[in-house]
Amino acid sequence: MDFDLTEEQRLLQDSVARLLGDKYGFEQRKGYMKSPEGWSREIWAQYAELGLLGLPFAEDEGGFGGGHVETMLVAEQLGKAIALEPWIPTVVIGGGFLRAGASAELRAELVPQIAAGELMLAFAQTERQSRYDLNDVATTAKKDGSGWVISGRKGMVIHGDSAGKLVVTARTAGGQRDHKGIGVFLVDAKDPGVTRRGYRTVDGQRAAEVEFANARAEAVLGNPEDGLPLVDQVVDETIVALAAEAVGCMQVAHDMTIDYMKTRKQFDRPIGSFQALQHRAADMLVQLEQARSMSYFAAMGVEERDPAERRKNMASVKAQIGRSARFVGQQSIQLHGGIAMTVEYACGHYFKRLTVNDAMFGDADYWVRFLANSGGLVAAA
Amino acid sequence: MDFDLTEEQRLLQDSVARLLGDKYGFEQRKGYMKSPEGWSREIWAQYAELGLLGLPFAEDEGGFGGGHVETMLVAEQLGKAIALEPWIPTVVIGGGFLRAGASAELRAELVPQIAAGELMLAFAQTERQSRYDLNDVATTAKKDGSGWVISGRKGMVIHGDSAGKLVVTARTAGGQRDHKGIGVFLVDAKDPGVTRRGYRTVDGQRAAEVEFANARAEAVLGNPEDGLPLVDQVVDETIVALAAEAVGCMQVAHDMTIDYMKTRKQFDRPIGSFQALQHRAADMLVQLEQARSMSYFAAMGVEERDPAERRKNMASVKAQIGRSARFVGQQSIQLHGGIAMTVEYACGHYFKRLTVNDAMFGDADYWVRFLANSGGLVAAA
Amino acid sequence: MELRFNEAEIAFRQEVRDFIAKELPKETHERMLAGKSPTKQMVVDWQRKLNAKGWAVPEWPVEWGGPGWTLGQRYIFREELQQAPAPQPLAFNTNMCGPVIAEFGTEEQKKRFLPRMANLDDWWCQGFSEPGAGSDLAGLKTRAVREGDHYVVNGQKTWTTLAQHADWIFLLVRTDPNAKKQEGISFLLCDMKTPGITVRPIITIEGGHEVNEVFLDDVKVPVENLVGEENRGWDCAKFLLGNERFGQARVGASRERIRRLKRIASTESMDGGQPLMQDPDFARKVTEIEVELKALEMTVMRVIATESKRKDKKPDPATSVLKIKGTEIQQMCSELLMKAAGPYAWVDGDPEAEGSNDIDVAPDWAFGLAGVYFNWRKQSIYGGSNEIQRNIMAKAFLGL
Amino acid sequence: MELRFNEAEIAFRQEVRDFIAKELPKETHERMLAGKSPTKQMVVDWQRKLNAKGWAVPEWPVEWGGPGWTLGQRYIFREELQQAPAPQPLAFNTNMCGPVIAEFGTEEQKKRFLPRMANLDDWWCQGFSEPGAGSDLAGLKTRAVREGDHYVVNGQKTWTTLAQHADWIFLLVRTDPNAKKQEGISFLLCDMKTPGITVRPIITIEGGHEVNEVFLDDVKVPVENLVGEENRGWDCAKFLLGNERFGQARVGASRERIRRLKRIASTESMDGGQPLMQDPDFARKVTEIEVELKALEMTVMRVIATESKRKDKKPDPATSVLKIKGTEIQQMCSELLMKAAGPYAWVDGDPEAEGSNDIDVAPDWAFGLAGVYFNWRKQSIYGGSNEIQRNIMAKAFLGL
Repeated sequence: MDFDLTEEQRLLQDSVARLLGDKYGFEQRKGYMKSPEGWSREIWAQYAELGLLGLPFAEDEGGFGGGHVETMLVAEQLGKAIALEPWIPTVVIGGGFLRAGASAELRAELVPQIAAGELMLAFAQTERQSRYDLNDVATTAKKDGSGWVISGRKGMVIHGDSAGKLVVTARTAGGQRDHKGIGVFLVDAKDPGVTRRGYRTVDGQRAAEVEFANARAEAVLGNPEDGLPLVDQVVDETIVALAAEAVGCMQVAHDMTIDYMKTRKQFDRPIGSFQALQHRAADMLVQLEQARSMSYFAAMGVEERDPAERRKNMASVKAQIGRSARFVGQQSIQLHGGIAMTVEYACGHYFKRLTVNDAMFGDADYWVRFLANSGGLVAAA
Repeated sequence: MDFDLTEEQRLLQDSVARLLGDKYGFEQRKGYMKSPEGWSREIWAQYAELGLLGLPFAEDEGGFGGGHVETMLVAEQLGKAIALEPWIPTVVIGGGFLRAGASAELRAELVPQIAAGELMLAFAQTERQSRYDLNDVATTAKKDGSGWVISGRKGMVIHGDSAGKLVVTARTAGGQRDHKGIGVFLVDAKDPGVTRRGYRTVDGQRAAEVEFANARAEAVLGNPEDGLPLVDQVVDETIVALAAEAVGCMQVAHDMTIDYMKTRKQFDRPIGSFQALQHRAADMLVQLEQARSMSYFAAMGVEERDPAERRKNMASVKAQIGRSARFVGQQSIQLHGGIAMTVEYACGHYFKRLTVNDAMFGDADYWVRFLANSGGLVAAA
Repeated sequence: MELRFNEAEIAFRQEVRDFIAKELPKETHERMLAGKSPTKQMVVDWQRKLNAKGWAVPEWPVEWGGPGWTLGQRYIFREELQQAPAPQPLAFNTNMCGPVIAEFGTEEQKKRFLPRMANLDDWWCQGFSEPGAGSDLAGLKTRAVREGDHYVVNGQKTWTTLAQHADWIFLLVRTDPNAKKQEGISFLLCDMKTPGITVRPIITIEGGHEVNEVFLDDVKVPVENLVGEENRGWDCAKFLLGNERFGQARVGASRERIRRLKRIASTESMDGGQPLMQDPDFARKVTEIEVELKALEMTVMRVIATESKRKDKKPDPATSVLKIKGTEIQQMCSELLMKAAGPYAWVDGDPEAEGSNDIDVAPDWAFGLAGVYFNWRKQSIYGGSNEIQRNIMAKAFLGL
Repeated sequence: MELRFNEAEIAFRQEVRDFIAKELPKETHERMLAGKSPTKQMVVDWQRKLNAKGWAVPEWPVEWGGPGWTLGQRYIFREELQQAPAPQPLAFNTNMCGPVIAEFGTEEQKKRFLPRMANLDDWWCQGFSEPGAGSDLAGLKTRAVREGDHYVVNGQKTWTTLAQHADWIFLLVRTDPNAKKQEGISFLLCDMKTPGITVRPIITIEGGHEVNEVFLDDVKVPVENLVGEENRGWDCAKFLLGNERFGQARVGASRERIRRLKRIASTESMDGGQPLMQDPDFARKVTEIEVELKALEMTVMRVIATESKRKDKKPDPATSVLKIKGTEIQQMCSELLMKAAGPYAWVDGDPEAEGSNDIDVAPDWAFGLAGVYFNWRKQSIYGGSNEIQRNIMAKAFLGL
């Protein structure tokens, strides 16, 4: 048990922190958000330079060879900056599918493009009716010669508007909510069968509605008749990144709140001198520390071999992170008072990201219920 | 809408308050608890004198003609003293069954005895497996000539050891958890088929385990084939008393806490000057006021004609009272610190009664779940 | 002790309900049913209808147009508007400034302002908070210096709700900088068209424009627009804030939202293909809110009953409960509505703006619900933050 | 960054587990499995077995019998004892007074006291709290006046856990009444058989006798029993309390209780004839505790990892988290156990006392569970109340 970083990990963390410190101040971020794509190509190129875009791929495939700890370290820094770029969809989710579901040939083709910042990916999974259930897939994939064509509508495809290729879940067999019969496909976003409408999400990210009308799949990722285990695995890996992002957000929201409490005066004293507010700040710290612990646990628990156990681990991570995010987010606003309610003040943006972060792939309530139905973490016997 | 008491109600309230103020100090209460029966016959006689024992019965039957508001007023005062006498089992529960389920002849016989303090009743309902489900009845009642004989075991019969007669639920037909086929019977406690073992409960009340071995029923209360609606009605009426008792307990626990905060010094100042503790005390007051409101609502909502709506009303009362009782009880201990952990200090005894009060006939969680399953209080349409 | 509304009150409730059903424009009703605020014009039109009926200013003395209702009737009236839902009479006019003028104003001020206020001929806004004076309102710094028959006002107000619509503003200003904090403050009425007033929008985190900064730069306010005595404005403010707190329970509004929430969660298909109300945790949360709301409703009744009989102006201990619980319930409603919408709550855009859901990502009922949740965090901050309410309870009622 | 135990640690855990399985007397194990405290004799017997094995005093220097374990090993050892469950080495001897003597004592004191402490030849108790000095421990008033080669001690200690078993007591006393609060305090060791000591039981609300008042009336303590310097006893106290807080997470103990809770709630038939774990609200509450416990476990690991590398004695910010969350989790476990028992939790009687469930009302597993819940409210009060922990966090770590 050792929470120290290796020299390499520290270098990675520091380099990301330095880049974001220089280039991702709150005002700079506003500029990126206002740009047509809603994020910064320039920063993306610098991510590429730092190796962040090839992070999880094997070195001999053009990647950086990073593991879950590295994902965690980067995601936490990105969370501190509430970064807007499609790093999680491209590198963590897309990268996860490529690593676990793509042929070596496909990876040889795509990984260098991703690592160089030329190709963005997005995960077209949510449907209007599906909410957080990964098995609820109405979009269809039909055999067409040696390949597959996809039809259906996907929504809330995070960064779906800038992605060059889309990872799409589609039903190859069975009923809408069957666990079997789901395939994962790679579709070129420029395919004539693909129509996209992009928009912004409340936390400043981009997303798209994507219609597939007999869009041709470029590749199958994993087993087209039984792809849900692959989806589960990648989502579990993504939870490592989401947890770390949330910890980064919470850390900054907490720090900003403490700083504000030291400077803001009411009744002729800093509001930080009021004990009731001090105790609230302490409770925020408790929640933050518990969340940080679970972010570490995420990086460890995702390596569990048994998929059912792994999922229970990640359910517990989502549960704690979500609970902590809600408390820290809400209280950071409350302790600031009105100022944090304005769009010009950074704190509210952390709160918004934390709110969406909790709900990504299911909120804390969803995962507590899942965990309860799965027998929990502690065996009765 | 008028929360003022009538002159008569004020007299009633004041007379109970005066009696308990004189005779039910914490030290006096200890004495009563140590007596063999665990409560005071002398006080019981004074209850009779004040009319408390005939409270809910019609005046022409020897009662006081009180309604639910009167029940509430008395129960709140008894709660303030954490009184030990079998008032709720005898007058509210037993009385409720007599009013709604007994023949005029039976009432003519029993009400004067109850009102005079000569007869105590107890409700033999809980069974080892039944927990809070009123329909879970394994005890049987079998026809025997023109009457019924009861066999089975009842537990946690509050004040079952001093009761002269027992109101017993027993199954006349159907399976153990069927809603139909439950009868309510009056059994003399001295019947040779009745064996009782008395003990004390954690909140200082008495209770008994009662075995029925072909015990003869003196009377049937209500419909022996379908007595559950009667049981539901009486339990709902009892919730009026339990809610008020809890409010009385909370009021005293809160007052004691505030007083203690004003006098106890740590770090050279009264602990009541610490803002974090002040806010906790304020939160206790919020909970107390919300509970008091629901105690009033209980007296109103129990008169709803539709039994399903009435039960939803009472479910909401139990839910709020239980939540408030938990918070006020726990925090009254916490704000006192160690002193309230000792058996010599009154506050802990209020906490204990509040804990049991919450769980009587189902705790807040039980009733929230019931209410949720029943569609809640607000119609969607 | 009579714990039910009497027959007259029940009849009154029906009368209000019938009036709303008959007179409330369909467009206004539908917009509000969908969870959006009414437009300025909708508010104005409706208030004029209420005024024609004699119902626009329930809190005012009869001689100035008040209907002479009991507190119970006032409560019923508000509750029915909230749960219809229908717009309420504009609070700045009818609950805040109007009662202050009626209580502290000169006869001339009453004649000049009250009828136009009641008919919403003038839209008023509130100039209280300042960047440095939030919870500590009495710490305000905006200065008013008397020069002849004018006060010259300089300073900055903030969180000024709907100042963009306003014709007039009522201001707390410091007229004696040497007096103790709460002394030396005065209450002024100021035409928003006066030179030197600049209104700058504050965009809140969900993207909406509801509040503003108001800059006052050598703004000349005629001395006749002073309400009450110079340096005694804090009395007006306390009187006004007392009225405000009373209305913060908003039981009817929460009931309307719970109804909407349950409608959505009972019909929309959710996780596992079931309606969300089948999810035991969600159903539990909704139920807990319903219970708290029922308790709050009874607490409001108690406050009304107590206040009706009280001679002094001292508020009931329960009024702070109304603010704390009322806002907690409303915030929880907004959170549960957001949760019901799932990912579709995340589409960015001011739900109040026209055409904002044109992208057609989310169903209309879900659009903007995260924004509403964000926006409603303000409820535990403004109107005397919930922490300030706890201070009040601890000090004023518990004597700590 | 290596987020797992290494192979040596895993092997060590197995070694501890095997030792417990082989050596822990069946009677002791069964009593603890049923949720009861081990008797004095059980604690003594077990500690002597541990001592024979060299495991009785994990926190002590090797030269005084410590096994030389890493912090990780110490954690594993405690966790295995807690979750077995098995008695822990008596905290007063091994975690509190022993380390203080080892750190601050004279060579003679070490020789005289430590071996007997390790073997539990003497049972120690803690004389810190006083009626007027709870959260504000430094406000203690018990006086020690030096007279020749003795201190004469007068005063009263309270909340003295298991003083009824004790042979010795370690005391904080005021030796300089004129010094500032935290100065002028000394740390004394005192034989409980010394004339002038009276132990009076404090019965706690559930009826148990675990704590006591200790009256000190002209009690003569030889000067050689002063630990450290006169008037520098606060250093000893701080050192000791730092050690105490570290152990308050009690992850293994909570895990054992959750296991018991789930066993009960999965097998006992409850409302609706189903096991309680089928009740969605109950299952949710249990699950939430499991999640918090997992997070706490990781937080403990982090603290251990940080502390292992730190040179200074300053505690990690996370140590207050351990106290707050650790006690919250334990209290919630006790509440859920009580809830699981339903009405059968209400039978009065000290569950620790022999024959207390003879009435046979409740099943054995349920008897006394309300009492345990009541008793465990103390956890957020003692050892530095959770409010004091928040003060520490706000001041020491957040700089507020």
